[in-house]
Amino acid sequence: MGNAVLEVNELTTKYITRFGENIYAVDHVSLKVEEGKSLGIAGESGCGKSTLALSLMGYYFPPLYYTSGQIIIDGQNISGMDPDEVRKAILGKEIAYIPQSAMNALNPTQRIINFIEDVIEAHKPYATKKEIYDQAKSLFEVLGLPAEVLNKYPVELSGGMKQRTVIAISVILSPQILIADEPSSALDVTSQKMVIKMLRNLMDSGLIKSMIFITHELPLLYNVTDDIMVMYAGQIVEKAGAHEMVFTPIHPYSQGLMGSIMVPESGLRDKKLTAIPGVPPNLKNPPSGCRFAERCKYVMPECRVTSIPLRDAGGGRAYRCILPKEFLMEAYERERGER
Amino acid sequence: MKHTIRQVFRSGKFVVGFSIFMGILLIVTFYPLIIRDAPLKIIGQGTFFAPGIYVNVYDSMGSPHYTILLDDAAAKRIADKLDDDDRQAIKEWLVAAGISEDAIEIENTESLLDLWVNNFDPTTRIPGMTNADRNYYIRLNTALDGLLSTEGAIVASVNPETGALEEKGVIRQTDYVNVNQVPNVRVLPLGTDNFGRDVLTELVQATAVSLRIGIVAGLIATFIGLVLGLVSGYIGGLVDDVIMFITNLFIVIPSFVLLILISFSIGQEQRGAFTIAVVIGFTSWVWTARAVRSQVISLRNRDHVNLSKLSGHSIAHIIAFDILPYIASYVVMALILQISSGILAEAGLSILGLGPRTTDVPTLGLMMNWAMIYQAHILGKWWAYFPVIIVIALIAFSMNLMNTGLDQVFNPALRD
Amino acid sequence: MKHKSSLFSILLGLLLIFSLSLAACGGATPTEVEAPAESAPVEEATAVVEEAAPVEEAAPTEEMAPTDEPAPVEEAAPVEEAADPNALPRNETLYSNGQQWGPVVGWNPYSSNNNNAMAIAQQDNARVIMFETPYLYNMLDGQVYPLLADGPFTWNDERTELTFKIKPAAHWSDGTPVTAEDVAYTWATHLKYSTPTGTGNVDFIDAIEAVDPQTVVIKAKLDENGQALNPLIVAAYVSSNYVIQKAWTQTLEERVGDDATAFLADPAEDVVYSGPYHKYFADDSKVVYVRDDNYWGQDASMWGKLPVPKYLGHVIFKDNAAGTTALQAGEVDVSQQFNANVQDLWLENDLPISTYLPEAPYGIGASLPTAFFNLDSPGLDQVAVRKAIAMAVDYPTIIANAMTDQSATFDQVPRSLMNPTPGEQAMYDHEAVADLQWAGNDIEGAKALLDEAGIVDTDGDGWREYNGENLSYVATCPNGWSDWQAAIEVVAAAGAEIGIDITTNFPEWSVYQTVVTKSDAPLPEDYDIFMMWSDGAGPTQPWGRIRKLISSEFNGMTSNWNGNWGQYENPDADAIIQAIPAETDPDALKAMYTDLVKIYLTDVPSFTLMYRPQSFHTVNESVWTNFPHEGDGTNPPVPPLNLTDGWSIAGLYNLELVNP
Amino acid sequence: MNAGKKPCLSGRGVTKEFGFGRNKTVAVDGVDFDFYEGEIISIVGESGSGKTTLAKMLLGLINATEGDIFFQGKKRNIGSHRKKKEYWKSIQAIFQDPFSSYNTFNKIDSVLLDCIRMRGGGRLPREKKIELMTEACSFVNLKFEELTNKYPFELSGGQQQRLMIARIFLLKPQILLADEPTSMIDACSRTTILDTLMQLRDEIGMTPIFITHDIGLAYYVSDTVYIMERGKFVESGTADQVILNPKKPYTQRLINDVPKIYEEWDLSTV
Repeated sequence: MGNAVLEVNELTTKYITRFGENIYAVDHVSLKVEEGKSLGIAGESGCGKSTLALSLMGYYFPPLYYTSGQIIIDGQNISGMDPDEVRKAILGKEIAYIPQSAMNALNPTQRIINFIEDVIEAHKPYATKKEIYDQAKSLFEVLGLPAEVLNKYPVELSGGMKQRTVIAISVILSPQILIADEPSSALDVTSQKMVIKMLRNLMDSGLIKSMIFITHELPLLYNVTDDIMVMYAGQIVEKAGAHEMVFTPIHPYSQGLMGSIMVPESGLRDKKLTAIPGVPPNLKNPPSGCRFAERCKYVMPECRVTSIPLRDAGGGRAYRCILPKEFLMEAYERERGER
Repeated sequence: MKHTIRQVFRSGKFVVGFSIFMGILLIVTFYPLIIRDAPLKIIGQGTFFAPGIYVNVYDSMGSPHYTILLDDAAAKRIADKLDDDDRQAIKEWLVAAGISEDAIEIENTESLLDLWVNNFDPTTRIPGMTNADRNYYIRLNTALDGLLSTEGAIVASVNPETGALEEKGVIRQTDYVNVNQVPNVRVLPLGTDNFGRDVLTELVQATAVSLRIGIVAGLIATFIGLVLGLVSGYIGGLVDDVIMFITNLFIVIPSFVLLILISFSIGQEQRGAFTIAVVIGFTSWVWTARAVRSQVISLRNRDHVNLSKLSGHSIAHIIAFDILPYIASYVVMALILQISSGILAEAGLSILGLGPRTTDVPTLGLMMNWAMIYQAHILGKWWAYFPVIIVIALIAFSMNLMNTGLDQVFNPALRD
Repeated sequence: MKHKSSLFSILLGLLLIFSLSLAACGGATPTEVEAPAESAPVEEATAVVEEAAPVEEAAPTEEMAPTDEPAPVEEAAPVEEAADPNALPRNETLYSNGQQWGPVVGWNPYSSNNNNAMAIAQQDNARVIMFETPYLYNMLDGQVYPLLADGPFTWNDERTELTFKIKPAAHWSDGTPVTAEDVAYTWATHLKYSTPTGTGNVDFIDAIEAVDPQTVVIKAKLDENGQALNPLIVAAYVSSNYVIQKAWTQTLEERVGDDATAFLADPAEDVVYSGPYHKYFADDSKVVYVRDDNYWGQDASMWGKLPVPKYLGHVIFKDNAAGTTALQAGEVDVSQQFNANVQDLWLENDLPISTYLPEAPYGIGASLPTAFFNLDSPGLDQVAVRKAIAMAVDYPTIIANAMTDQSATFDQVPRSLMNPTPGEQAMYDHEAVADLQWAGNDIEGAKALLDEAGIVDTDGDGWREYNGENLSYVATCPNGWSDWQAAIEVVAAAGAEIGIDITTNFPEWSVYQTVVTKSDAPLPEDYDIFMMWSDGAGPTQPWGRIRKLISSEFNGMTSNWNGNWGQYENPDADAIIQAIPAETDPDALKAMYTDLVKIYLTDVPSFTLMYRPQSFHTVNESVWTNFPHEGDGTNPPVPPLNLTDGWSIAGLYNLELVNP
Repeated sequence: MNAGKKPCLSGRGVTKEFGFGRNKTVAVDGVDFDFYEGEIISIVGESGSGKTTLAKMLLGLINATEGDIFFQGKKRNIGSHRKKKEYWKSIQAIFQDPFSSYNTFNKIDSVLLDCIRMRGGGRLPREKKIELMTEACSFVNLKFEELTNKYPFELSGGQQQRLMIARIFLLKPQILLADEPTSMIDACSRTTILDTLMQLRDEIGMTPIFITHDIGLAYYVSDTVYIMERGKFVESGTADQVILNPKKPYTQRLINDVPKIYEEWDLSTV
């Protein structure tokens, strides 16, 4: 077991709506990212992936509120810290965060180098422009980005280049961990591939120690991360190594997700796709039992009553279901079967 | 629909704006039912009577008199006629006339008046005294005449036979009348204007007329803008080019300039309130047209429009049911803005003297115009123009509140 | 209001010019014209003492040493002080406003297009700060007093030749003396270039000749009987027209090469003048005049001293409101504009501001803004209808609201053809017309009059009929002339009280004036009752005003800027008007004027709505004092006319500093 | 392979240009195609390749600048509104974004009633109509009783897209153009939608044409695949041919850049 860069224990955060209702979008989530490892978080939209990303940074702004749990980064508990403090001490330095729409958030009137100057000056006030430029240039070289990008305006860059630039800017302070929320979903396949390559490159070169990658595109996750966590309705329903997760999912929900992967490979056409009917529960009023019970084909009466804990499945795997993993895995195998 | 209305009324801003607006509407509707005076009737001989309760002097003499003994009545009477500045001025005159400064007790009203009555002579020429000062002393002297007298004032009338005055009664200094018993009392909460008209009554009707002008102008502008925008945006092509050419022409010529030119060329004789409203309407549709057009252009490529086509609906059906409802909220907001800008435009025109024909109907702008011509703002006759400004501001404010309120409801990006 | 004032003054000028050009013939001597050269002896005595003081103050830094001798100082060619026109020494400058509403175009005294209202205005009360007339007219007593002239003018026995002498002391700004030849040449030039002065007087003045260097003879044009056509107009010439230097006129003629258009268009920056002030600075915000310390008038034969302020500043404001604000702030000493509710300035704002009279009407009315009837409108051809309307109108409200009490009421000055000055009031027999008077607001009387004439409401709709048609009229006046608009509203309100439907209409001035001044055709619809002005005060008054109000001689003119716009016609009135200029017997004159007033009050071709001053005169006494005011002890009295016009310039010699 | 089958929709030199002069862009550049009855066709292209424009031309929503489209062997005639209406009985579409596909002011009933009217059922008795609508809804696993008097936006994305299929069920067109029918749908619902579509195809015997950027989806569902690049078809053939053995560099690159799970994804080729 390596050094834990980020450790999250039983983190719960909530949204408070205009009408005062609490929505627990992240519900008792625990996770651990070790040095040199990357973690993927998968799930449908609305399952709490992006909220989890925000919550992990300790950067809370209404309507998002911290409720309970710990976020330990580099040995320091940042949960419940003042957002201002977090912004100054944590963001960029400890945690870098790339939100979904990052590349469109660049101020169009600034050159790329200006953004980098802003970031560096906030933390190293005495750096000269030349130093900053040199630092930025060497970073760009490492990441395979052309240095002339530095003097360009955001509009002059293609979508893929913009996204890669944003990633480069966000890691300029060598953060411990990078949280990337759907960094490539708005891009064409080629740019997507370049972004993925760059993220891998970041890990390999040691510029960042670890990474959390959030996406609903499972083939990407499979190719980028070491471990995958599946979230459903604010909870983690399954954790596993990437390969295990994709090919032998245990939780019925994970099975549904993995069974719907479509890739242009000969292995696919023989398999039957799995489907999950229904919609995720409303988190304003979550079911008291298993949150997946409504959509689960194996549902039993007690599923609707007792909440289900995360069960250890051995080999670093865990899942949230009362059925035994052998039964579930076999059922999946049979279901996919031949087309 | 019900749902939308409920949502609209959940917006605090809208409700506040709506309440103000409905308040204005209620006042405008019910005030004339209660106070039945003609708003343009000249009732005051003289300009800019200050706000207050006017009691008929003749009638007060005829009303029952009551004796009320108040200690401070005499003091108040004296203070009203002889304030500290006056006392100082009297001292200055007396000193200049050669009275020793020591002999003048400025606080002792009796001795001061004594000195004054015995020494003041309007014909005395004091070096360095201006005509304005001289006039002041003469006025002061008149005002002070009999100030300390405790006798009442005698009311007399002419005997038609002898032509001599005959005493009818004495009004003592302790006599009071009950205002409720005086038959003629006129309350002028906002005084009178330069024509001697009751400002409040005039203001209420002016507000009604201005609102009507605003609504007519707003409806016309919105209707033209909506039709042109819809046609231009949905049909596109050559029709669009022609309409946009016209629209751009109107944009290049600022609409207010156009408004001024048109109003000027119409001439005073034809400029009724309705004409002005129509003119304002016909010059302010441009932005509505452009905004509607751009909305329609983005809508016409939406999938629901395509789906509607695939369902075999005609162009008219699509415009009416698939495009119009989507911009309806926007059009309502534009209408509200157009109404309030119509009211402002009328005010602006009237202040330039290009408003509706002067004294047919009062409008807010005309009231401002006359107040300015008679220099109410310089002479401090605030009641002639300030309430008008308040009303204009309130209308514009309530309209804008409703508009932002609606915007918040219809535009989810602005919801908090 | 601003619009109105400027137009008003321009049009008043035009009106005068036309009236002069069309004056009727006459004969014999008019009213005796006294010319009291004696100014008040008290002032003469103080004059010498005061003389030195202003000179010292005028140049506190640059003059060598203050000397007690008045005259020689001036001779030592006064060093042109470079006082900043925007920061003139306040206690040497008299500021006024309300005459000039735009930048000055030129300084050519022959031209009427200078837009130089502060320096050039040749009319009944000629403006004499820079150019001078032989005589000064005083509207308060109706007399003329010599300025360039030496003593009173004299008529020959036939009243065909008027003779006066030029003061020996009078000299031009270049030092050369003013001579009779200058007067003669001025007239010749007016004729040669057909200036308004020339065309206006050519029908009445045959020649102006210099008998010797000091003596001028004006020969009147004669009728077939050998009598002067109109001695009144001839006599008026000497107080309404400038004397312009012959030598400079010739310089100008040389420069423009006898081209009439160029002659009149020349801005005349080099003009030679005889008056006490000359141009110092002019732009679109102000005009400043500086005193000529060489002015001849300090000779004992005229004023005996220089006028008190070294600078006359006239500030050009955007509108009346700006002018009022400046007056309040003491930036303007003499305000010549209409200030609504002027009494509030001292009663409520406690400012050191005063007017000629301490109480309403605050000034002396000189002209009679009048509502004319269109005598062709159905019903208005009936005297009963006209008189009923005139009787029903609430004049106190007009005066109180439209004029904010700055007009005498008709109780104070009963309705006639005369203005409220004592001189004119004395010219008719008040008692004789007392029965014809009406006070206004007489609804019952008006109704009775109409009932008596059989003009009643027969169909019960509330409106009276005449010949089966409802009496329904439109009362009109120009848009933006606020006091007239307010007045015409009151007229309309009176109609409803007596069963006559009157609505108001306010066309633009440009439309209004072309309609109203077209006297060769019946007036169009919407002009049943309409407002215009009358003459103010002047040497030919009240004759000139009466003529313009009721004489039929203007009917049929394509462009009639004179008067009688309702196209009234009465041969009796015409005959009296024609006879007056030749009449010299005061009793006969009074009888004639009384007859005219009788005709006017009986026929009611038009009716006066208010009295209006020749010019408004409100002063702020924070810097200067001793402005003309009622009972100021001056003899002859100084009229309240901005201290630049006619005899009112005498006021400039009486001013004192509040804090010397 | 296509011998004996007849093409239901063909195109010859179909071109669409936008703008004039310097602003001219060619969205679809002279494409030829024959879509055969009964086949499942996919048109695959990246965004901007012109596939949506082509779809709109096939639907008759916009006119081709050049070239001809043949419907059932005959040159298509949709000059008048009546002809268009007739044509749309045979060809219908499902759009990408279910949230913008419905008029938010119309209730679900009206969406379905429109379809019944289109099929000439406007004068059917109300009970019959409800029966038809109920049938259509139950086909896509929705309950009409729950949907009636609701608005489309009250449904989830997957439900809306299924409602769209219910619409097609009622219309029973010969051709269905599905423009990215699943790209806005959650992964789990995607399968349901595809399954339902396939079921519908079997039921009414229509020819589905998928317009998609997702090669995986195209490979999984279709018989014939067309790869579109910058307004042109660069490669076409059976799914296995085109996707497992791409001949053209563009196709090769496209397939190469899509993440793999069964094989190693070669990141070095960027």
